[in-house]
Parts: sequence; structure tokens; C-alpha cells
Amino acid sequence: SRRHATRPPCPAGMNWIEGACRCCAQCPAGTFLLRPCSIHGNDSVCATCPAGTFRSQPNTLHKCQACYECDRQAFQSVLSNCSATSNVACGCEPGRFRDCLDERCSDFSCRQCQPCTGRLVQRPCSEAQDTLCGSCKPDFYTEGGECRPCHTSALETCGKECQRVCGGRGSGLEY
Amino acid sequence: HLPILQWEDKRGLAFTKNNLSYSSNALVIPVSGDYYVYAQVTFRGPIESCSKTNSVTEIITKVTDSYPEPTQLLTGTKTLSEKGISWFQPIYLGAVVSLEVGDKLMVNVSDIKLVDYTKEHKTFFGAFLL
Amino acid sequence: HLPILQWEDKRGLAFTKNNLSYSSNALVIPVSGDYYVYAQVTFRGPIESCSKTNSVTEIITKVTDSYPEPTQLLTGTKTLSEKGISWFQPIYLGAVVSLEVGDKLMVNVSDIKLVDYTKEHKTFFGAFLL
Amino acid sequence: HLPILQWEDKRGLAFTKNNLSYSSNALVIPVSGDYYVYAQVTFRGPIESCSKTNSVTEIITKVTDSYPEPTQLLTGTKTLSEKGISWFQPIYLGAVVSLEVGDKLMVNVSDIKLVDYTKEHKTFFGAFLL
Repeated sequence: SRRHATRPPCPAGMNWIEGACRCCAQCPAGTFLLRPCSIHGNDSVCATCPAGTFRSQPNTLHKCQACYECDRQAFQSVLSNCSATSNVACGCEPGRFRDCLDERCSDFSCRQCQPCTGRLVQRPCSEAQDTLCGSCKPDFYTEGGECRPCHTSALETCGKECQRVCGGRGSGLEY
Repeated sequence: HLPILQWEDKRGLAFTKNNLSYSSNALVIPVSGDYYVYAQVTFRGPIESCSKTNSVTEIITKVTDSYPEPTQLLTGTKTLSEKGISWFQPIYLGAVVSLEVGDKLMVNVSDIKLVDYTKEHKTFFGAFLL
Repeated sequence: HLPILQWEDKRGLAFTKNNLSYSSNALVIPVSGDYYVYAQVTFRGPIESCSKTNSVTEIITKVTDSYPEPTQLLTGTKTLSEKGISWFQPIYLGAVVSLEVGDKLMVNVSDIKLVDYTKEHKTFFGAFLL
Repeated sequence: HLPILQWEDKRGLAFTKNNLSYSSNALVIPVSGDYYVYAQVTFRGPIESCSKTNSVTEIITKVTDSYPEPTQLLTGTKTLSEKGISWFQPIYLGAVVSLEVGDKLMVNVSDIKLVDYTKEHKTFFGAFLL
């Protein structure tokens, strides 16, 4: 039986090409190997990745990788388009943040940032995380976990947060 | 009929050969015989649409000139128990079916808006002659 | 042992050939070799029975004259989180196994009453020689 | 990168032949061609760890000398709705891919601690040349 020829290691910048049985120069990022080199080794024929595909590294592959697409249904937006040398990069539409499926966050949906109605914004919404709401704004009071404007509060339940608003309104109050 | 998926047949990992061709959303059978036919669809949600999704369905269908209606070859249907939060659900189908030259194979889904089309390795479709 | 499913082997999409025959609920291997064996069972519920189903299981099993006990070749087991409402759960299994002439392949399930046997494209079973 | 699974390649139902070999967690392709590549991983939980699992992912990956980065060939991602109670979730993947001699195939998972490695018929991996 044919002794299995052991492959010589290729010099830097070259890869072993099985079909041609020799080391050939790598094709640069953004291209793929259209035709292997001749015995000279440095005359590989490379072609540009067709639209919708890319190669981000030097290679001796016969095809380029298909670009991902941003998930419109999940309110993703394109941060940078796919090019011959890089995959598409997706983010979230304004007013939304990434709800990652796992730590890698290669899959995520874009959820609406919470509005912090009547609250102070402790940390604004960003691509990576939701708004962090703080305590109630001035002239707002808490009721059932929500912040309500003081002017809507009934006179008798006017709390200390609303003294400035209710205090002025009910000055003739008898105790 | 349920919506039919469109496929990439040349770029990236996709390819066709041995005269098994792709046209108008279908794989076209070049020679009669038994084929192993398979498809995976990754569904994901929720999407901002009024309808709340209770289930997802994937069907591999055959259309043939010798019969006016499509034939359902393989069906995967799954109810969803994820409420409101973001969910992912892959459905894989595969089996041997006897096909005639000219038969067309397609993949139908319950709701095309729920299909994760963003990455070629999550949703795919193929067949090979035994 | 878990209940064994019965199969249709002639009508509709079902067929057997190349001496791979079906008898007493089993595919019978005609020639030793490596086979890709596959099966999908669609389970559905709830059904009117006291037992509340927490999981469903599908097992492709081999029975051989050279060993008194069945061998579990492929197993798919899935817990259910759908509470009380109507649910569907397909389980697909497929892999290459080495089989001997005369070996019998069967499909066992955790609860036969949960199997959706109503449509041939939802629950199916097969094998082919590589 | 995601953790890579290790496999048994000789004992029990496991085997390799036709020069398709297994080494350093990978199936090594002996001859260029189209292969049907498949894997099933059964995930199970919960496990005693702080992180609460929302999803499980299985990816069949290709590593080649012709490119410095792994290529994701097939991906199955499933969110989990089983809260706190013990759960099982199998993910099966299978498709035809074009491979070159020397290419290596591996299976990555989102969390190796969630993989049910206890029974060979619940978690398996393989490929065959068409």
C-alpha cells in the first residue's frame, strides 16, 4: 500500500495545498484561492470575495464565508456593513438595548429601554444595558412602586416629598 | 398554503452539485431515486406583532407535475412555553423519501417572521441521493 | 421495557427495499454493515389520564439473536414545561450504527398514548446502508 | 471560544473506519469530499452553580490549516423555560458539508457542565462520506 507521504511544514505565509501537493502563498484577507500556485509556490491565483461574503484572514480556502445578517425583526441595526474583509456588525436601534442570549452575546434581541417615568436616571440606557432608574424626581412621590407627580396626590395623603406642592395648595388646612 | 422559505445556494457553506439544482425556492430532483432530505429551521421571538405565538411548524413539502397539490413529506411542530421573553427554538427534520425526476422540494414554515435567517449555520436545507 | 411502536411499511410515503424488511414492529437488517438509522416521534398532550406528563422519551433499540437483552442505540429525552394546555413535542434521532445481518431495530417510547400517529409526516422511522 | 467536547471513539457503540480518525477531540477528514456530519448533545440541569441557565447551544465546528479561525458549520440554540426543576433538552444537528482532507470537526457547547455524558446513546457525534 502507498506509504503515506508525510507533509513538509510550509514556510510562514504559505499553506500546504493537498491537490497541488506543495506549499502555496496564502491569499490575503478579502480574497480566496481561485487556483493553486505552480511549483514556484508564490503565484497562487486569488480572487476577491463575492458580494455578501468575506475572509478576515489570509487563507488558502476555495470559498469565502457568507456574511451574517442583522435581525430586523429583533430591532437590530447595522453598525458596520459586511465587507470583503469583515463580517457585518449588528447593534440595536436607538432607544433599545441588547438582551443577550448568553455570555457570548452572538445572539441577542433589542429590548426597549425603560423610560424611568417620574424617576431620576441613575445610568442612561446604552447598547449594552438598560436604563438604571433612581429614586423619584423632585415633586414626585412613590405609591405602589411607582413615582407619581405631587399635584396628583390627594391633600390628605400628601407626603413630605410633596410638601412644596401640596403645602402651598392647602395652606388653610385646620389640624 | 404556509409561507415558503427562500435559500442561498452558492455563497458560504451553501452548494449544489450532481445536477441537484435550486430554483424558485425549491431543490429540483435531477434523477429518480431515494433521497435523504433534511432541513433545520431556527425560530426565534418574540417579535412585535399582535399575534402571540403558541407554536412553530416546519414542513418539508414535495411538489410534482404528476399531482396538483403539494405533498407534506416531513413535519416538525412544537408548542412554545416561553412567555414574552426572547426565545429560540430549532426544529430539525430528516428522512429518506422516494422522489421522481423533476420533483421539487421546499420548506414551509408557520410564520416567516419568526425564522432566524441571520446565520447560515442555524437554518439550512439539503438532500442527497442514496 | 418501554412500549414499542408499530409502523406502516407500504402505504403512503412508507416503503422498504433492498431486502430491508419490516416484521413484528421491527426493521430487519438484511446484510451486515454500517447503517444511518433515524426516527422522529411527535408527542402531543395532554391526554385524559391521571398521570401528568413531565417528560417524553424516544429510544431506537437493537435486538439481536447474539444477546438476550435489547441495546439502546439512540435516545432522545425531553422534559415538558407546557402546563395543562395542549402541547406538541417532536424528537428526532439519527446516527450511524454498525449492525449485523438479522439484527432488529425498533422504536420505544415513554408513553404510547402520547404519540401523534395521525399523520405519517410527523412520526417516521427508517434506515439506510452506507 | 466555547468549550469543546471530548468523545469515546472505540468502546461500546463508538467506532471509526475508512481512515476517518479521531484525535485531540476532533474527527479528522481523510479524503476531500461531501460528508453528512451529525451530532446530538443531551443537556440536563439544573446544576449547582450560581449562573441560571437560560439557553443551551451546540455547534459543530470545522478547523482547517488553510484558515486561522474555526468555521461554525451547524448550530442549535434553544432557550429553556423549565424553571428550577430538573430538565433534559436534546439538540440534534445534521447536514451535508464540503470538507477537505485534514479538516478537523469538533462539537462545541455553551456550558460543558450541562452536558449529559452518562450514556453513549444520549450524546453522540459522527460523519460519513457520501
